[in-house]
Amino acid sequence: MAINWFKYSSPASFYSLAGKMIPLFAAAAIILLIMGLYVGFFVAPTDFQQGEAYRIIFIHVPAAWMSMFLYVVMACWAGFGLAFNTRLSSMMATAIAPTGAMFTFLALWTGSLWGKPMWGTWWVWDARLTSELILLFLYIGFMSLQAAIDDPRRADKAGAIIALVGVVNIPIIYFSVQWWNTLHQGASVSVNQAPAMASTMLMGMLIMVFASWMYSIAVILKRVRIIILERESHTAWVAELQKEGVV
Amino acid sequence: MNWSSLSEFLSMGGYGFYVWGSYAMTLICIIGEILLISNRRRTLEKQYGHTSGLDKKRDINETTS
Amino acid sequence: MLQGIEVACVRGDRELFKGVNFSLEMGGLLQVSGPNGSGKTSLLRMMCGLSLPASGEIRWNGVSIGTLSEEYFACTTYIGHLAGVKDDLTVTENLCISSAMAGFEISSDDASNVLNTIGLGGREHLPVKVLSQGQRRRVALARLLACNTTLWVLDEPFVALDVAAVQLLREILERHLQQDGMVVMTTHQEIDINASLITQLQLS
Amino acid sequence: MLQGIEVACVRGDRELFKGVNFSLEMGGLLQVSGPNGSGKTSLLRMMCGLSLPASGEIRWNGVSIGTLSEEYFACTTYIGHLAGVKDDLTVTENLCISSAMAGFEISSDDASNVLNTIGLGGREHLPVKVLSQGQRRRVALARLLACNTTLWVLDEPFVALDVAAVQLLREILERHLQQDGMVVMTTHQEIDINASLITQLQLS
Amino acid sequence: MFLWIIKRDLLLAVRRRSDVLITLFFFVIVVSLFPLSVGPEMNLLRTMAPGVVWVAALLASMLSLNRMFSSDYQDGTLEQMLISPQSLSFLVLGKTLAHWLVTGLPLVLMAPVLGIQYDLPGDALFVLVISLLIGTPVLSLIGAIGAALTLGLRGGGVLVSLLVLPLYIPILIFGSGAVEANMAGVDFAAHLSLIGAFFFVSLVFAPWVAAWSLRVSLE
Amino acid sequence: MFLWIIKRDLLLAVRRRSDVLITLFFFVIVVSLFPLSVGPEMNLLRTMAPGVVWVAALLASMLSLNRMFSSDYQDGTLEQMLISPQSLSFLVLGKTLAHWLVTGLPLVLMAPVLGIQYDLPGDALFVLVISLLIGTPVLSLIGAIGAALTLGLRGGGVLVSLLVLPLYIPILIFGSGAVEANMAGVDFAAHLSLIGAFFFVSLVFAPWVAAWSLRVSLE
Ligand code: HEM
Ligand SMILES: Nc1ncnc2c1ncn2[C@@H]1O[C@H](COP(=O)(O)OP(=O)(O)OP(=O)(O)O)[C@@H](O)[C@H]1O
Ligand SMILES: Nc1ncnc2c1ncn2[C@@H]1O[C@H](COP(=O)(O)OP(=O)(O)OP(=O)(O)O)[C@@H](O)[C@H]1O
Ligand SMILES: [Mg+2]
Ligand SMILES: [Mg+2]
Repeated sequence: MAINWFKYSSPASFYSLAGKMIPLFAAAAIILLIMGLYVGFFVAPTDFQQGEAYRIIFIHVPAAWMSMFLYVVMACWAGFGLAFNTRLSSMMATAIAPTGAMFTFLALWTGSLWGKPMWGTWWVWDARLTSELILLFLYIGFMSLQAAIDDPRRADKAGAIIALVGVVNIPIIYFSVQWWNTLHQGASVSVNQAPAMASTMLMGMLIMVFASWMYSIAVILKRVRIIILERESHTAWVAELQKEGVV
Repeated sequence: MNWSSLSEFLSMGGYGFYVWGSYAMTLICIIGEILLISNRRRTLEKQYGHTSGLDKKRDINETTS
Repeated sequence: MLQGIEVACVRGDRELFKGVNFSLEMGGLLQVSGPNGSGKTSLLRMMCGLSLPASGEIRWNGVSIGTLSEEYFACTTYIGHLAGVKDDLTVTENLCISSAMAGFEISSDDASNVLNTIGLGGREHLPVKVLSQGQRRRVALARLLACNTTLWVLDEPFVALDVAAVQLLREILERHLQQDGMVVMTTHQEIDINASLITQLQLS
Repeated sequence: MLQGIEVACVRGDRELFKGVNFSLEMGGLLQVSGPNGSGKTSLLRMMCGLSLPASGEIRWNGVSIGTLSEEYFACTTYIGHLAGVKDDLTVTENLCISSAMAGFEISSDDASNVLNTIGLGGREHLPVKVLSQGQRRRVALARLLACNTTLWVLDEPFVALDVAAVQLLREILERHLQQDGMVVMTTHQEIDINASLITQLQLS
Repeated sequence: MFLWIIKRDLLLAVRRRSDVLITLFFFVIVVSLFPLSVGPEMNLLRTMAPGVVWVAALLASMLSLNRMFSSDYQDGTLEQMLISPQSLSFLVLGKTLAHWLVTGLPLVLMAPVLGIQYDLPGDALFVLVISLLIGTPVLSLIGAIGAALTLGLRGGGVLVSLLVLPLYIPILIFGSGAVEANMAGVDFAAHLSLIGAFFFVSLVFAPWVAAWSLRVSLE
Repeated sequence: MFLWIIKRDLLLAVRRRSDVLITLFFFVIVVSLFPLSVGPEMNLLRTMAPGVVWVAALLASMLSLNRMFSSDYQDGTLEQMLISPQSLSFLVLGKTLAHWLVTGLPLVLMAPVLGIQYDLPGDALFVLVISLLIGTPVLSLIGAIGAALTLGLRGGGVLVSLLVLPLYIPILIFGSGAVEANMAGVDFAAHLSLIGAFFFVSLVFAPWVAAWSLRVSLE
């Protein structure tokens, strides 16, 4: 088994590689963030319909997109780990979940703060909103399951199963909720009918999306390094690191 | 430049609470996440300090067994 | 033939053992011994395919048991620390169902014979939950007599048994070994089993 | 002084024993023996007030234990088939909390001394669920050393222990008896305990 | 083997009749709690009815999930099943079927009575029963995965809810949707056939995934 | 002893953080299920809100009941408690308090967020929180009796519901009644003080009855 793991990726070499990459991504995240915020607040014009409230878009949309991307990425890593028994992939999945959950939470939070002035209510049971909420539950389910299991090998596999089942379920949930919703009167304003965006708005938004990517990668790498250390503490290379005082 | 004064910037055309509420929560989450991670790292390092002795003992056991 | 090749076991961040080799022929008894926590139970669970070795391999007639799975399970009986009996079913029901699940459907006559042999006669129709500790163990052990498997993997089978039952179980094991069966066993009690081929495996 | 007067036990529709009399002085050991299912566990549970005799009475210094209750509990330790340890707590936490609940708050130094004595040194901070069968029993037995009670009621205390631990427990029991403690015990293994005052109680 | 498992699980259920009754009463009580806490307006209640009955069915079936494997796990029987020479997926299918017979079917039979409490019209009752009849087996099948994954974890009873509830949502929506569509005079066949589709898909995949999860959990 | 019990139970909860979170998320999920199954109309939802939140709180607290004693029972710790030289009622009170801190309090803190999902106005939210704050300890106290009585019975998890639900009903009615009264512009203080009365009565009697039930269950 051990040979199999190492054939694909060895945590030891990944550990130092990740260590070198983190500053790069972090720097990119900070630069993009500053650029994005500058474009968002000082370049992009006031929206004629929504006034200044629309500036929430610069975090809302990146957060919403990241929440969904990260889930898919997480499920892929988890599935990969399950199929090929590569420890590192499973650790990646474990490391992604908290960040994904955070973005999901942010999408919900910023969405409701946006909804109050726009729709007059914090929350409606719209298809997109509902499936985002369920996504949060899926993340939390994944994390609690892994937290409840002490044996890392079992945690990896069990988490992978639930992540994969969840990823199959997301489109089902999305369409079922949409359908369910159309049977009744729709939400008073639909998210689909976003106002045609000024190009500077779009640019600000895209920059913020990239910033979120960079941030996520940096944070996830940092977390995965910790997880590697926690799990590999009995191996020779970690002991080596320890002696050198790197840890 | 959209803003003529700081207070105008802060009020966000009357939507200050919502806009800054969103950005503040984002900031809190990001800082919180980073703090949690570095905290986890620190506890791990502390643990290594403690267990390094134990690990050596175990290694000896393994070689003798 | 059951063979272990450089088997290692890691539990948590502790390596219990590594480089364990053993081989067990027909009619052979493998006694795994070692102090508490040395990894006997862990090794036995690997031998019956309930968990995977951290490294190394366990082979049955030359093939890794992971690949064999069902074929291998068909000729193994494992009795561990947990009795594997249902509290709410009666003694007979427990025996019939557990042997059926192991692939051996037995008639109720056979069942009552086996139960008589193992000293549970007269208690066939009691639910297991009212039995004493030793009687529960006997219900689990009755499966050895009811199922005609080759390899028996027994984790401390003598625990909670009284003197007569220990004696009885010893005879059962000896008979099984004479009939070319194989037994893997741990025990902390000193019990002499007469067999032509006894291998000791000491975990430290 | 612990005294049983014409104690009888009925389980279901079966009378396990009746007319059992015993008496146990300071420094005395009462060994309850008998085959599986003869009612040893049932008798021990009566002795510590967990269940009531069908007839007869158990007395502590002349007073029925039903009337004494808390006063009696304060000087008894019972360790039964169930270990009485929490899987999720660490070894040290288990020991500290279970002794605190028995009325003896111990410092963590004391706790680690006791755990070292009983052979769990180095495992103080593991959760009990990852321990082996024998190690779990040791966690339960550690309570004997941590609590300063007079009467120990032990149901098969030697089960699952390895040879060294059996020896250790024997010494612990002997020391307790020398210091005027009292022990009630069942076991199917033959273990010689040196004590000045041994009473055998045979249930059939 | 398949039959043996079903027979055994039913035997256990009969030995412990209260288990069956209890799931049923849980269902009844949850449904009956709502009028108490929402108030007695019949129109409001009628609108709520399909939703409430479906949520109650879902909760009732969910709460009995952790009994599906956990007692077998605790006394070591599950270990024996894993190393039995039979296909584990079949075994899981057998256990799931037994679970449904014991917990799902009684709910289906009880639903009309509860629907009447909420003043549902006759054909809505019929649709309710049909939707439950196809829907509850899906709940058991999906639930088997959750139950297998959370085996032996402390607090597993509630953890399993967390895992399976998001997966239950489509069924809930289409199940109660079918009844509401019927009450609104819209066609409800589409909803039912979607549940049917879920049923077949989960019948094929769920036992297999659950068997796999069991192996993972007992590793 | 009292403090030791609380300390121990909280320690166990911390060791198993997921337990606390899970009860909380169960609450959240149940509340969020209703809109899914009843439909997204805000007016309907607003009327249902107090009832739904209260029913969910009740279910969440009820489902964590069987964890109150059962793990202590299974591993023999409870036996040890029974023969410990301390007052059993106090011990039960300690365990109940720990249970509430772990399962009740988080629900109270979470309720406003869920109320917002149902578009409840601000002062109704406030009344909701107050009613839960007085009501959930009563649920834990009464629940202790049920948990003690059903100890060690198979299917106890659901049996306990059956026993305690009837006792929970008055609290449910007054709890959600308070919020509804507030939303209807009526005085709600009477409802709250009734729950307060329940609280004091159960604080005095429940630990004692539960202790007694424990003795009976372990006989
Ligand atoms: C809690 C409430 C909300 C949630 C959970 C939410 C969720 C989401 C999600 C998941 C997306 C990504 C969808 C996709 O790209 O397919 C999204 C995008 C978006 N949301 Fe929201 N949203 C909420 C409230 C709002 C509000 C109130 C507005 C504005 C009135 C809004 C405006 C947008 C816009 C403009 C996009 C980008 C649309 C696109 O890419 O096509 N959202 N939201
Ligand atoms: N997560 C973990 N961290 C550290 N040690 C662990 C962990 N999990 C298990 N162990 C150790 O693994 C060992 C398990 O051993 P096992 O149950 O196989 O012992 P055994 O030889 O059967 O002992 P016994 O004779 O007591 O039954 C124990 O020493 C236990 O302390
Ligand atoms: N309801 C019942 N009907 C018939 N017999 C019962 C019932 N309940 C218990 N018994 C019998 O009571 C006895 C219980 O004995 P107990 O557990 O005290 O035995 P023990 O001496 O401790 O045995 P062991 O050495 O196996 O632990 C068993 O023989 C059991 O069959
Ligand atoms: Mg063992
Ligand atoms: Mg006994």
